Amino acid sequence: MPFAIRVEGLSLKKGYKLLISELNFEVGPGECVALTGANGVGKTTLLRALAGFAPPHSGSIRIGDDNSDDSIVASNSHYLGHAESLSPSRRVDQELSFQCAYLGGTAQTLAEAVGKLRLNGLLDLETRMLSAGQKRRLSLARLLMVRRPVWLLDEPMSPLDAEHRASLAGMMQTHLSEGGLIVCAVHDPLPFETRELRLVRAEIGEAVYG
Amino acid sequence: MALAAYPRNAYEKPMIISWLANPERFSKVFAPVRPYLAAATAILFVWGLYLCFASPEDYQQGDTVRIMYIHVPAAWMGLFTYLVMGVSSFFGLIFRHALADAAAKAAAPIGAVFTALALVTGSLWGKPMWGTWWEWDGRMTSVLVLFLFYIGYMALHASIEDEMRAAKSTAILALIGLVNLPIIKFSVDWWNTLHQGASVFRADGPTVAPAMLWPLLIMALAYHLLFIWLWLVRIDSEILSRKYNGLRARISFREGGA
Amino acid sequence: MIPAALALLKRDLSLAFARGGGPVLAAGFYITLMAMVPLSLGPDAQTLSRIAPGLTWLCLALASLLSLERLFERDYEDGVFDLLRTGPLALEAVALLKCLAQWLGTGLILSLMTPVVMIILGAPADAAGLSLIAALIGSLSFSLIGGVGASLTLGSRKGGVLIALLVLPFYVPPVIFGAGLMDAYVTGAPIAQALGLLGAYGLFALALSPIAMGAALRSALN
Amino acid sequence: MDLDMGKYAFYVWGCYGVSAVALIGLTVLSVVAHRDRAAKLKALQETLAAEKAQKVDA
Repeated sequence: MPFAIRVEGLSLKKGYKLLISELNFEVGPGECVALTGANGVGKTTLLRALAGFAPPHSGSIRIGDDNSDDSIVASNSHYLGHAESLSPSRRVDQELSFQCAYLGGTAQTLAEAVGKLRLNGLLDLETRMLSAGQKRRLSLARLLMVRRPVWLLDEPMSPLDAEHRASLAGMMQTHLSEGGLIVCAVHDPLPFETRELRLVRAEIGEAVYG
Repeated sequence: MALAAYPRNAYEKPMIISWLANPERFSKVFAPVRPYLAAATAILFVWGLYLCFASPEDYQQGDTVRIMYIHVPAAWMGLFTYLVMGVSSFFGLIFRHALADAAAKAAAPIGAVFTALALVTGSLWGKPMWGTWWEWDGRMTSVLVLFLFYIGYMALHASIEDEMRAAKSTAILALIGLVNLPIIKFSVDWWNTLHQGASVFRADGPTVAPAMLWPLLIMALAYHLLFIWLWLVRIDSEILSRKYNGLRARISFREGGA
Repeated sequence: MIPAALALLKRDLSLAFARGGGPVLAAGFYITLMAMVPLSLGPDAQTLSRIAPGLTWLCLALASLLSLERLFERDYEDGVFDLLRTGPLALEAVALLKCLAQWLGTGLILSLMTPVVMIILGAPADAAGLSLIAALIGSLSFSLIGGVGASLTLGSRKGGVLIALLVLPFYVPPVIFGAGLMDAYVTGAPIAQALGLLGAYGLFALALSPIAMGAALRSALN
Repeated sequence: MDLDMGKYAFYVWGCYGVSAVALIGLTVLSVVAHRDRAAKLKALQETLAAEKAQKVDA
């Protein structure tokens, strides 16, 4: 059975605020869903819930076939957030080899990712010396180092320049053509066919407890 | 192509697990009870205080026995409040009841005051009886540690801005404390037997004569009622301020724009 | 799972030792603290040798507090936990490994110094072996309990002092058992009970702290 | 009633005094905070209701 994400009756809260209520959607293999909507509407919250970081207030998230067990979600998906998950004092090659070993990649996939993202010239730098775009490319490496069906990306294009945006779009298309799934929060439309999931601001009723 | 799924109106009915766990209802039910509770507390205090000074002097301790009537209840309440906090935290953590979080938070300052009173009155009792303000015996040391727990609990709550997170972190702390308090008490007792030569207290404490039992009991009851009343007032305070913050959040959300 | 655990341990250790951060600092603090003892109490050998075991334990507990604040804070701020949570390890295991790395970087080194410090203060030299074992168990308990304190205060504004306030009451049992153990040894009393209690508390901390850290981290990170 | 504490006056009255100050202080603080919050909430609710009424009028 190929991979799919099924979200049923999902409600998510941030603090006392109910951000997302009774959301239903499905993502099938080879599909990319673009999350759109105004700031603060819950795009990041939704992505983090899909990654299993925050439990749903109600409803269910199923990834794969049967269940949505935390560890299964985690080991099937990559999550790339606003923070780059890099320690400023460590060198690029140290960070890459740590991520590769921790997530279960091999030396070969590491070398391939470095080649594809053209990180060769950065390897001996400490990550605090990198520009925002370079940091993002470094983060993207783990998508290639360790193959996982689900990519959860939070505005992946924003720090990149035009050239690297195109190459990331290429990466995403390749992933989709191999049967992968992408859920991606975006401000500008992606340069390939996607389904749009527009989140709208929920009208908050009474103060919500619990 | 847009997906057909849009978030619906986010109006949410509070989940009812048990009837009183609903903060609104809790407020409504207990608001009329509170004045009666306050009156009963006051009456018991007047009666208890009368008994405190109407009861005879102890043939050994003289008038200082009257310190016992407020020292012992304070110490009991210090422990009891911690138990209440631990149980509330347990419910808050396991069943995610907002009310349980409020209950635990509301109890902490009351417990801290009772524990501090136990320490101060104990010290004032110790000076005339044993000639020393402070004795590093097992009991006093344990109560001191309990007091530090309360301080830590309140400091942690104050230092985390996010209300939900603060509730969760302090609940975990309270539970660890609940598990650890007996161990700490044991270790302190063990340490005390190790250095027994220094101790002047009798291990079993003074025995209570029947004539002194009544004032002690009434004062203990008064302290309990005072705790319950203050606790209810403070829980309601918590509910009110959460409701206020919820409304504020709603307004900022509405006016926030994109 | 095991390669992931090793990779994480290696990373945290290299971070701990980078630019002589934690370990050198803790060791320096430990020695300075011990040097203050004769300076404040006078150099009388008899007094010093009597209080040496207890003081050593007090200083060990205080020095163990030093690097706690940064145990989870940096990775929390850099968003590294987002990466760690998509790996094969549960958050409890991640926390435990981080504590272990922190202990290897500070507690272990403090423990190795403990017999030396104790002897300098006048404890008998034949107590060295026992004091090393006790310090190893004690400092591991300190690290684990300290990890709980660090996870609870994550993201709060007054990290350091608050951690000390939260954690020190829980340091009471190991300090009592550890100092009691050395006391018993020096006075020739049986040591089995104190050693057993110290070990039991260490195991208790080992069993309970990952659960507490996992819960606290989860609430901080979601 | 025996209110003459003899040579123990300082200790006994000290205990009762400290306890009274602490418990009454705690009570006053709790009640005042409760009143403040109730008033604040009520004011906010009234502003909201007034706004709503205005909207309906308009």
